[in-house]
Amino acid sequence: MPMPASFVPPSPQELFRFAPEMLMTVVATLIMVMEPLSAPEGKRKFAVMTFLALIAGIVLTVMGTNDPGTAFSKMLVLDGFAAFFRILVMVVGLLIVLISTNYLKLEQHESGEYYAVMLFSIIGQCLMVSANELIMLFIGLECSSIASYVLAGYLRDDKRNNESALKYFLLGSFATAFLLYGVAWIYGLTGTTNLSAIRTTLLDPTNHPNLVMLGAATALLFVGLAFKVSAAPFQMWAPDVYQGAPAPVTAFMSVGPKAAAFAMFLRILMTAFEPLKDRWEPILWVSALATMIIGNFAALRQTNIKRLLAYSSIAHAGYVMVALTTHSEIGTAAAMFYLASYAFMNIGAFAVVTYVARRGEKHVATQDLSGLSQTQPLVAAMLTIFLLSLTGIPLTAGFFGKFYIFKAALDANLIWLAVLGMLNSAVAAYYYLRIIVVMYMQPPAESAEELLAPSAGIRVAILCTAIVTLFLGIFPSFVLDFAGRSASLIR
Amino acid sequence: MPELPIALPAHVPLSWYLILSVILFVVGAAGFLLRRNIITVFMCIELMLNAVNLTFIAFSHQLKQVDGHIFSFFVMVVAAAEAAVGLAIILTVFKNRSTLEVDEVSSMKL
Amino acid sequence: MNLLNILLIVPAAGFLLTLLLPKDNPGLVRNFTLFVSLIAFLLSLGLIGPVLANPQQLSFESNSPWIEYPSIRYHVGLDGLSLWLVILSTFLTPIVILVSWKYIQKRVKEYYAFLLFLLFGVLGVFVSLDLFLFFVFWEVSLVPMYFLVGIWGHDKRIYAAVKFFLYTMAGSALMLIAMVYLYNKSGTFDIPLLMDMMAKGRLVLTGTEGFWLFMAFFVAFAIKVPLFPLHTWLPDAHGEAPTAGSVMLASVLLKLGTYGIVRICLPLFPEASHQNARWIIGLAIGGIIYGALVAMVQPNMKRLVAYSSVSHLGFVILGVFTFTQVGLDGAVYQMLNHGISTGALFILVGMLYERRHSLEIADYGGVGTVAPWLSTMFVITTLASVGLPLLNNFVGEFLVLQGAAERNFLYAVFAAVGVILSAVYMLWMVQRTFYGETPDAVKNHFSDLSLREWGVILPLIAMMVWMGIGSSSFLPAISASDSKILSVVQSKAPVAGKELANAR
Amino acid sequence: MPTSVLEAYFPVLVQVILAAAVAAGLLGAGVLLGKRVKNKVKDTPYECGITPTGSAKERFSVKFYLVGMLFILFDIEAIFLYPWAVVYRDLKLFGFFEMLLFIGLVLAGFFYIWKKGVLNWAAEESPQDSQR
Amino acid sequence: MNFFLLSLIKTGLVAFVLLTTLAYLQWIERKVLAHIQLRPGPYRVGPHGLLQPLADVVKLATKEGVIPGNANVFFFLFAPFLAVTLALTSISVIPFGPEIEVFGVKTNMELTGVNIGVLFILALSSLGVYGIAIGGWASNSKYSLMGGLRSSAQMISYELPMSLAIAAPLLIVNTLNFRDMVNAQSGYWLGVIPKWNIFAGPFPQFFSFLIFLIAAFAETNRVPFDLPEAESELVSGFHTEYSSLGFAAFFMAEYANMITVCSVATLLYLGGWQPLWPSSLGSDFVAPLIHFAAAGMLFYHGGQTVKSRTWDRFSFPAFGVIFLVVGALFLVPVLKPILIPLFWFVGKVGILLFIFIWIRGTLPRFRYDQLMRFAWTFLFPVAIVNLLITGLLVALQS
Repeated sequence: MPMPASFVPPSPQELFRFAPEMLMTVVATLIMVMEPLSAPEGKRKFAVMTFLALIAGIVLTVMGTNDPGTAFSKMLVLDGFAAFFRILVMVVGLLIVLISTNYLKLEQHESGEYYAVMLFSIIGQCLMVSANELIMLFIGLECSSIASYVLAGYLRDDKRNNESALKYFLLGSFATAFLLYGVAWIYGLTGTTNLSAIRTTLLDPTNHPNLVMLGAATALLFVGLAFKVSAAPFQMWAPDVYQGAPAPVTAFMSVGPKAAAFAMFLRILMTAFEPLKDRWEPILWVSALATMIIGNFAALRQTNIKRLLAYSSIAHAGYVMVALTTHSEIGTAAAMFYLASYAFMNIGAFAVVTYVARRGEKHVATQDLSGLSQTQPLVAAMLTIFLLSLTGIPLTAGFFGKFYIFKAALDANLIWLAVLGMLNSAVAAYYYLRIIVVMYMQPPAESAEELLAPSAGIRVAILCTAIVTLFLGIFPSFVLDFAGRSASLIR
Repeated sequence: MPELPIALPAHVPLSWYLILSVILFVVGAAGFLLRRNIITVFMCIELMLNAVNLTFIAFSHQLKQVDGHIFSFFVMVVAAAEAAVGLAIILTVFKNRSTLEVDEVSSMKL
Repeated sequence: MNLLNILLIVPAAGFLLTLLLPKDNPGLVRNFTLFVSLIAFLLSLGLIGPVLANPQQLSFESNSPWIEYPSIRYHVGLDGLSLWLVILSTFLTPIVILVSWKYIQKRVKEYYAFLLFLLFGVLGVFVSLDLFLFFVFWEVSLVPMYFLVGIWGHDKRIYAAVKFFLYTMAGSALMLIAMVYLYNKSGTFDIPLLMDMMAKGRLVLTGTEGFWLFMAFFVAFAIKVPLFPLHTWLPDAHGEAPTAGSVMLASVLLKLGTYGIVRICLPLFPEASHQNARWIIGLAIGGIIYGALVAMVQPNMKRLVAYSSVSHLGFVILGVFTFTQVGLDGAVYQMLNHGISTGALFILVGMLYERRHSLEIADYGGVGTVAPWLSTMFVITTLASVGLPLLNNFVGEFLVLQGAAERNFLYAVFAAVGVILSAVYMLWMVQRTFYGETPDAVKNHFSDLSLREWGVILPLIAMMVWMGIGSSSFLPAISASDSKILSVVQSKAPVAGKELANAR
Repeated sequence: MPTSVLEAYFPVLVQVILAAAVAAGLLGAGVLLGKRVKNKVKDTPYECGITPTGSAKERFSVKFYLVGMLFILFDIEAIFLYPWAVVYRDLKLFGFFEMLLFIGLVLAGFFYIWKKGVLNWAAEESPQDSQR
Repeated sequence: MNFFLLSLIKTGLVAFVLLTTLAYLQWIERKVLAHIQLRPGPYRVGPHGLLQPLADVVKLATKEGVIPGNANVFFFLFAPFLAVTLALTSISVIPFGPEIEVFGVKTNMELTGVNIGVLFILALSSLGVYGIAIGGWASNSKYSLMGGLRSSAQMISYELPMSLAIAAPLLIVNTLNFRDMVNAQSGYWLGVIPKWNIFAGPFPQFFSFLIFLIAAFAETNRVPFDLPEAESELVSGFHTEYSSLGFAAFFMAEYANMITVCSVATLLYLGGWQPLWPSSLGSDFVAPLIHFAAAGMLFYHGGQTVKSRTWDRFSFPAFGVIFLVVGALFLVPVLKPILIPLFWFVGKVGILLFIFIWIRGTLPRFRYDQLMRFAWTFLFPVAIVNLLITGLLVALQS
């Protein structure tokens, strides 16, 4: 069996392309090492460290965009696409840190592990989005997932947390197994795990992979990926998991890992499986539609905000699936834009939920928001912006997100999918509106009295996300141009 | 020199491994869906991962590459990490609820 | 930076500034917003001259890129068609601010802020020349209205608000798809450019495409109009909204739909308009009669006025789809008329409500004896609404009927039935409310018009009269603009027999 | 030398069978040769003559679980060293630094659990002991 | 010769030798312990108690194998079965000497030379935990359960420093095959110091060897790490409920494991069958000389025996003759290439086994928390440091 013949140590250039991950790993490890040595009241510094690490990571990523290319014998590919998603997940991390600090303090669970594990998850996501190899992709995915399992059950004495973590873990691992099995078969059929090489093999006319096998492998892969992005028919884990996890973690899970999983999905579709795109399309089509419908209609009946947002998150995954179905660069750019805008509006919404839920997350029913516009008008206004954005009202980021996706769908001649998708978003308006109704049109709940002003972190997070949501709603080009330029992947 | 009547084939055909892996995987998946004890469910996942490993190794051997070996290595590592996290989660669940039945760990419904 | 842009900025800036005002000083908020709206009104008056000088062309046009991909431009401009609607909006805003002066006591700041925001939205819709921009403003105008109904409305306000929102959302979802489809086909969202491309044959839609695109736009607009049978949100929204909300809703927001039909549906899809004209007219007439009949049995004044709107807007649609110059002129004119007279009706009903705190007709009676001036104003408005000659509605309805008759005499006959019915329910309501015995509750609580209320109602009455006798001040500009649209439509009029073939 | 994988493992198979036979024989002989007398007292678990109370399969200290988990993690990491060790001379110093990094991370984790008191079996009751 | 036939023959041979060794290892242990404690040890059954193992087997076999009530019968029986099977299987990859020629047939002195011998041994020793854990659990006894748990925890804890310790010599020899490993340790520094891993290489693996040895004690549940069967605390640990041959099976597995780890230690660190100094300097004569010396001692003692041990007058000289003959065999040219390496191998393993017994006779038992802390907070870091130093020096060297 041939051994890897010659080991070429990575060049400084390659190392630099990997710099954000390395930096974050160092910081995360440092946090882990410092954690047991620090006094219980000195945990705040870990949040600061995480924050700085993420900022440095973003700076390094931005610097790295000048020099796109592959690294570590083509295991990683750092193109605009990767940079986009890396920045996205790191920004998500920043916002989540802002939301989390006060939450953890209230729950008396402040510790360095939380931040370290979150950093690890983000590192995993960075790997996922820049992986050019199924192995690398798998490692990134698991790094992100395993850390997320831990985060989901972070408050280990909380029954809901336990349950959430358990379900997330079991179903996530189940999905991983499917994904891996698909990867194994792909590897067997094409003889490689490199995405570009798989594409070359599939394009090679002299090569006749067994189509039945290939179909089976693709289906397995799809099952795994669909699980990870909570697309129908593999979305059932999301509501329970999102409902049970601590609110900031839910915010994190619903955007970070999801965006990364979509990035991975996109990259696989657009590079390795590009030659098979016609085979993918019907599956994606049906899945996209089902995801939207299930998400939206199930959300209609929810009374728990976290669960409602979980279903809404499924529905939004459906919209992104529409973009995936188009299988075009425009669709890719649209999906990228959508994921970015979704990240901001959803984190914003969850930041408000975190704030309103208060200690022990006792107030997570939609009814608990009643009269928020009177007790905390600014927070209510911000939440309104987020919800309108989730609904897809113009001048918010969510609108352009949907707009670009459905435009891409029409470009790809998926007229019915676009029409049904748009009608779905009208359905979605109903449940988002209900929250607005509760906030603005109902008298304050009794418990609203004791609602203190939001902490600085939450305030900053809400404001930032609201500003970005509006900014992207008025000047979408800012992100879209970048997404459009990055949508062409290095194959 | 006396020859024994048994003769081993030069190598086991690839398809045997693959069929075995499919069986393992299906058993694992079925167990995951049908069994109700968390530990059993968890072990079913491990079984599925082992089916994956088997597939990788078999293909890797067939293709005369090391990629599959490396992959299965990582799968093992990840499975270990998953096992550690998973067992920790199961422990906390057990601590809080004193049950290991999947169906009983379900307080969040519509 | 021309006058039109400034006009758009004023309410938007006013909205933001209002939000910054202190919460506990409602007086300041009221005065400030009134001031802003008056400025907007005065500015809008400045638009009249240049547009009237050249009503066929676009005035105050500005066209600059907004988003590069897909090419979306900030393209706004005015012609005779939109001019009066813009002025209608700016004219009514200070009035509804005044109307709300006493009535709105809770969450004052937000209320007035939303009113300015609403003004911003509707102005945007009327002046947009880019489909996308049009859509953005269309949706933007939805949000403040939703809050106006939902927060300050009557008992069933939440239901009404959500219903209103969802209906419009569903329609606009389709509209967006159609816009994007059109963009993919042509590469632009620009309405004049699209018309130009069609005229030059650079953009050709097949029959099916034309039909579906037309339908998508038309349904979105028809919901907003609302065209029978898509009108069910309207009585709820009107009935539950606060006075100012009802006024803005009836007078301005409904016009967004009809304006959209005239501005987008007709010129962009002339063939499809022709193909579908028949059943649309049928629905319009159905709406006229249905609205009238239902209005007749309404015990609630606001709902009665709301149903009368359904009826009146049926006239507008009817006029538009006659595809005759008079019919179209009349329809556009009727939009303005309806804005003035129905707005006034709602205001007056609101005044009654402020005094008696009831909208049930049965709770009133003999108001004429306790509040003669109020009653007088009410009667004048009612007469205008009914279409009495010398008052505004008469002109519009007459022109529409004339157009309808040109097209098919039967249309005119049925529509005329609607006019008669409107007289019946309106006058019957007046009779039950203002005449007869005065219940004690009415007697003790009623005061006549205050100075503020005079300030509110007089301009409206003045406009009714002016538009009734001085229609020549308005009509030339309208007809100059819509003749352009009409020529496009008529150029694609099907030759007899071809209609069937095209439909396939 | 064995020429194929199967040949290499055939003796192992033979040895396994032999070993199993020995084990089975051993146990089987015990069953065959020993006489059997059953009675209730004999069947009770041996607890130095005191009547057993409660089930024997009750929950035990979480430390054992912890050790199990730690073992899984660290042993896998140890196993990683073997392929590395086999090709070590080809990798030269690069291999050393790569592994230094790897081991450094492992040690960070090790340090963490150490300081968290996971390894301190005596401190189950008194957490302050870990400060020693 | 047919490969399969050869394999069967070798397997049979090895199994016979192994089982005999196992039986007598116990006798030796009892004897050595006894002498350490200044008592004679087994004496009655046969000369110097030489037939004691046989008697033990007969005794155990005829005892009743009690299966406690509520025990899980299948697992209760499966546990000792598993333990013995695994323990006996390990020997299959261990080479005892170089390639030899017997009756014109060339073969290796081993059952099979798999290329991953080290991993194979490690895997089997990991599996060994199952026998103990299952046994403890299936007994349905608190002592058993605690013993099983402790034992499992201890075994897996020490497995870690053990595998890390093993990695260090692997860095030097770069192979997982035992035979290649021994071959890599041939040769001498400066003509006299053997290039065994414990002495030589860029970094002598002395610490690694010590760690391995300590871990091996724990792995085999030997004193001072015999906590699982700490009589004073847990009666008899995981096999409290085992009697008769079930008990014997666990016992046997323990001794088989001892032999295996000692063999592995020999192969990894002590150069396998490589002699202590070059044969050019006469190392080949060590074996016969030792045997002759032993024979001489026996003859001498046979003449000196006190009255009460009259039997020894016959037995000592008889054993002396045996030793004499065996020593002479080393000088036969045909047998020399077979027996000399075997002598060195067995000698090294024997010394290690003696150390095992010696320590049992010398050291007290650890407390459980000390034991665990020792593994995790001392052995593990030391093993890693040793590994890193070795790695650095090897890398600098090549």
